[in-house]
Amino acid sequence: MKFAVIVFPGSNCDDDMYYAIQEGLGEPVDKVWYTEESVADYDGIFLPGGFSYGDYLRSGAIARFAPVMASVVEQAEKGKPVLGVCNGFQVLLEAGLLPGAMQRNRSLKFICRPARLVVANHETGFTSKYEGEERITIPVAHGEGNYYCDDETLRDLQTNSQIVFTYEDNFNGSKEAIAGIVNKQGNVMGMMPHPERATDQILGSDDGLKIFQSILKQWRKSHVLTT
Amino acid sequence: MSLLLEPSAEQIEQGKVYQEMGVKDEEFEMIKKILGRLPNYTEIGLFSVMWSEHCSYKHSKAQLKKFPTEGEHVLQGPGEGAGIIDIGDEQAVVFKMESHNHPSAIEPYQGAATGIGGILRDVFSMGARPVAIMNSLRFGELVKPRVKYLFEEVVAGIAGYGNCIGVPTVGGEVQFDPSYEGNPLVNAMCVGLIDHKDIQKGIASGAGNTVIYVGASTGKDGIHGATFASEEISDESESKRPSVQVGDPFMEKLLLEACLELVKCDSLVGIQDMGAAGLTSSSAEMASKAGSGIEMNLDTVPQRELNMSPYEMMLSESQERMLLVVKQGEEKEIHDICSHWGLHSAEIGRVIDEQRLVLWHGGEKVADVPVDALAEDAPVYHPESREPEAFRKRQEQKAWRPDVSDVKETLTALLKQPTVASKEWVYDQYDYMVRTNTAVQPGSDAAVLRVRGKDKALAMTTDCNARYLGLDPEQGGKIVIAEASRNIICSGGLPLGLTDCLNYGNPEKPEIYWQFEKSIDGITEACKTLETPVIGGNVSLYNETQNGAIYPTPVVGMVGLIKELAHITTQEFKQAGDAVYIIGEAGEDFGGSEIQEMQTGSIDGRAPELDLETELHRQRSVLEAIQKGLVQSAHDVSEGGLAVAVAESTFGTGLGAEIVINGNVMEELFAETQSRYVISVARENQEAFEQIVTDAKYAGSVTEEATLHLSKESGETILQASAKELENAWKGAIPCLVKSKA
Amino acid sequence: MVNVQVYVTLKEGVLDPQGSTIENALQTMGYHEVASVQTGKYIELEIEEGNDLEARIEEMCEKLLSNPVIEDYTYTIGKGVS
Amino acid sequence: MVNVQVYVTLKEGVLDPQGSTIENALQTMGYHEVASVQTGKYIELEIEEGNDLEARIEEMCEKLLSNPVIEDYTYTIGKGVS
Ligand SMILES: Nc1ncnc2c1ncn2[C@@H]1O[C@H](COP(=O)(O)OP(=O)(O)O)[C@@H](O)[C@H]1O
Ligand SMILES: [Mg+2]
Repeated sequence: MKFAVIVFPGSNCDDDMYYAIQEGLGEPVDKVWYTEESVADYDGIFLPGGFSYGDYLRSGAIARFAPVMASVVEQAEKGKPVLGVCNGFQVLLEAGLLPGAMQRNRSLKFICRPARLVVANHETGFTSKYEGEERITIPVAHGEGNYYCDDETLRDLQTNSQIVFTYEDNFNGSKEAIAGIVNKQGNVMGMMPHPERATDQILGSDDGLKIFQSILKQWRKSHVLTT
Repeated sequence: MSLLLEPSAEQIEQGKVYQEMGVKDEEFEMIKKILGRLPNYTEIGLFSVMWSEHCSYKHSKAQLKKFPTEGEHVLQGPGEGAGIIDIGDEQAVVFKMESHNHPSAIEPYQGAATGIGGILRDVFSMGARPVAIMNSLRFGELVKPRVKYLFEEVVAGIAGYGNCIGVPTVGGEVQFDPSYEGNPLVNAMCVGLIDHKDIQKGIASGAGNTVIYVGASTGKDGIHGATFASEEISDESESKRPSVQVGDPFMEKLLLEACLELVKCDSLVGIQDMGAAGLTSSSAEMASKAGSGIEMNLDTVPQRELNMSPYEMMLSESQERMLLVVKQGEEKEIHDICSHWGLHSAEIGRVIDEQRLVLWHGGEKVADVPVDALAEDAPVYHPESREPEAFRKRQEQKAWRPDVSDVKETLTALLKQPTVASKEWVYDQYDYMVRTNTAVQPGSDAAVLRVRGKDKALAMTTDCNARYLGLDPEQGGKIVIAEASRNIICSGGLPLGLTDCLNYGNPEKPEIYWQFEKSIDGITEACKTLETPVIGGNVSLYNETQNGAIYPTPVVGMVGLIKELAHITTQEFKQAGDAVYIIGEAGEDFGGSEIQEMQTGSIDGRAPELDLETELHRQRSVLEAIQKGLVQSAHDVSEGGLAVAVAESTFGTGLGAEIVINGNVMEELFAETQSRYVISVARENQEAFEQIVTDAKYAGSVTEEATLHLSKESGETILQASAKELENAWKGAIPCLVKSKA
Repeated sequence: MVNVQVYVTLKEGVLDPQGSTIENALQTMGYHEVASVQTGKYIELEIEEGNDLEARIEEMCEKLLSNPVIEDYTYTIGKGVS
Repeated sequence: MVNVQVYVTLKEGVLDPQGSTIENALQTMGYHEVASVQTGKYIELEIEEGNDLEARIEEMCEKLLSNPVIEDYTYTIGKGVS
């Protein structure tokens, strides 16, 4: 399975994501510069964390207009797995690939710490390697991770089981302690915690690896079915 | 100031305009002699910044010569943007520390943020990828609203810049003392990694080569920042201050990536960041080092504002700019890389054989001065030094002793002292994990970063207990080095070398200069014995307000090499049943201690003594035991004494400890005697451990139950406390102080 | 050249953590008369006059300057406040 | 109750990296007519009417709402923009 890690000006977790795929998962991966026109050659598309365009105006607001995004949207619509982490999640929200918006953390401060998460839906293509309701530790590092959506959107998310991860301790004030969601089709996921930072025990946790492994498992399954 | 309003050369001399720029009468005479004529406004501006304390080290140079700067592994000592030390495998570590005290006193967020930006540029302009940031901070007591404001904003500024650019801030220190109230210290350190072959120097050689300017455009911000940093802070500072520099970490991220690509190009001859004294220092220093000169056409300098004068352009300290020297005819490759990263690059001049800095503007020659005069020939002063009478008296005083009726209460109170308390409130705001190499996160003695792809790691720490220096600068200076190396040792590393940031008051006052001189002596002696060369640093003088000078505060940033990942050690106890050892016995060392400060509100008496041979011996034996795999946890005894160190070893573990205290209980628990450690060892390794660390005394064990139990040899209980309760007191103190409304 | 002032505010019902922090701070500082605080963004643009000025401004606001999920915007054309 | 609108902008000469980044983005998106962008803050306060309204507002602006070292402020009293 061949992955693309999109690099916007100001992305800074691109290398981390790259290594997580290459070393943690052991699959081929390229960094793809934001000016590229197409990501059609890739089987999975990752939007990494960081501060694209300095997070100026709103995080993710400017990056969503980057040239590469048209192709990302197209591939997402075709059903390819797209994962946005932290700033990548914010870009997906701004681009309308996922519902809702991010606000500043309730404390108005940046928060970096290992966070305890609950796997709220382990039946997605991103989480199938986890147990239901499994508790895992994945670090967070964000200033704007306070997830907001209106009540109607929230009902939709709940009805369709689109809430994938929640925080055990809702330190940033997110609606319903939401830490990660998928789209209705289940192929686009955004999450604030950084699974790529939890892929090796030496960093404190490898609980994030299963996300990468789940994606690979899903792809292998569909790949076998279609060929 | 527009060109028309600039005073003429004669007016400058007669009206002594140069004095406003911090140039002394005798310095003005020297400048006249160097030029053989009167300097014009632009030229006197060039001299004033290059000869400022900040750039020329004119009051400190003589003392700095004492430092040992060479060692087996040192590849680059002081003199370049940052020092470099070999770490094997054709790799090296590059690091440097800098102060941003004066700007942070005025505008704490931007002052701290641009401090981070500046130190990062020092490292990546050497061709190294920055892998970690450390910060060392000093504020007044955390009670007044202004102090809280400074503290919150400085931390936010460091976070704002470091997090955005994506370099982890992995550690540091914060201390609070009234002496810093009007003059906070903001010192930042950056550590980078480089392959030997990529090491760059800031030189402008090869006549005809092109000078290229990259990055943000030049505005009127920070004009005379270097001069401003070379004066005391007074009410006047408010009006004199340069317009505040605002950092743009996004631009810096692009600049960082572009520079790391540029250094791989053969066409690049030299590169230096525009830091203090901006375009002036970068061009003059690059030329001076190469024995060449530079000619620039200022009309081609990217400008943010209309009608900027040569004076303004040369003195501006706008951030996120780099100066490159590129082989003639090969500019395109450089421009292409810059434009890939969305950066503006402009050809603004060329290297010349004549060793002069020649500036053109609007078709006229506006400055023509010898580069060495700017970069090398600033006057060197040997200020008068006088031992304060109070110091003598303190040496003869009877040692102060604490008054403790309830050990639990005293320990809890100590743990709540902001200087001892958990700094989680601070580092929670720093992204300390980005780049996924942080193996030991903030909270332990030293931060540890693995070197990706290799079985080795780097340990790093910043330290300075300025109270000891306040009492005795020489002893205190030794202790700074010893404590930093102890922290590296405890994490499993061998100290390789250090950078420093020497923060003092006004050196023109003899008692301040004495502090400076004596502490340098202490630091030098310790560096020699402990084999930790000084590979770079920074001096920040004039840190004083109407209320007096700060404590002498020579902060050091030390880096060590952990030979194998398996050697990485932290301060927390690991497992119930492990044996606890204490290395070193306490004496009557309460002078400058946390408990003295807490109980009397000030410090007095003699600083703790330090025996460097004992220190070295213990460090080497602890490290050997760690490297042999015999140590579960290691923590040095610092502020607060042994009781605090033992308590800290339980925090975050859910474990407790049962420890027997021999000797004088008050001294053992609360004195700040040097060269002491708390170490835990698995039962099966006890014998081997004792054989190596002969100074270690068995003191008890780690317990399943999360209780801290201290008792006398007789069995009498000294303290019985829930470890969780102690931890909560320690963790809650700073958030509580920040929140409480004064 | 025309100067355009854009004001971006949070939609009703969307929590404003910054606003409430400022409100609390003002209260603590003794400004008890302050009943509520709402924060937003103020953006000033210098625009070359041309056709469809208003339509173009609205487009910029909707696409980039505000996020319609949580924000409203208004704008004025003319001399700015600063 | 009176509605007060406070506009906080950067002092002249102070770098506005956010403004220039937005400007670039608008240019790239095809809004070539945009010559410059300046960002600031917009704060709306609901204040109980009382003595010294203006003096009190100015105090709040200077002490808390703006950072006088790098920012200027202006304010208007009356109906807010939103
Ligand atoms: N300003 C800061 N930034 C980041 N980490 C900090 C800061 N201050 C303290 N820390 C971290 O908190 C821990 C305790 O600091 P300190 O008490 O200074 O340690 P020590 O006494 O061992 O030098 C260390 O891990 C240190 O890196
Ligand atoms: Mg320590």
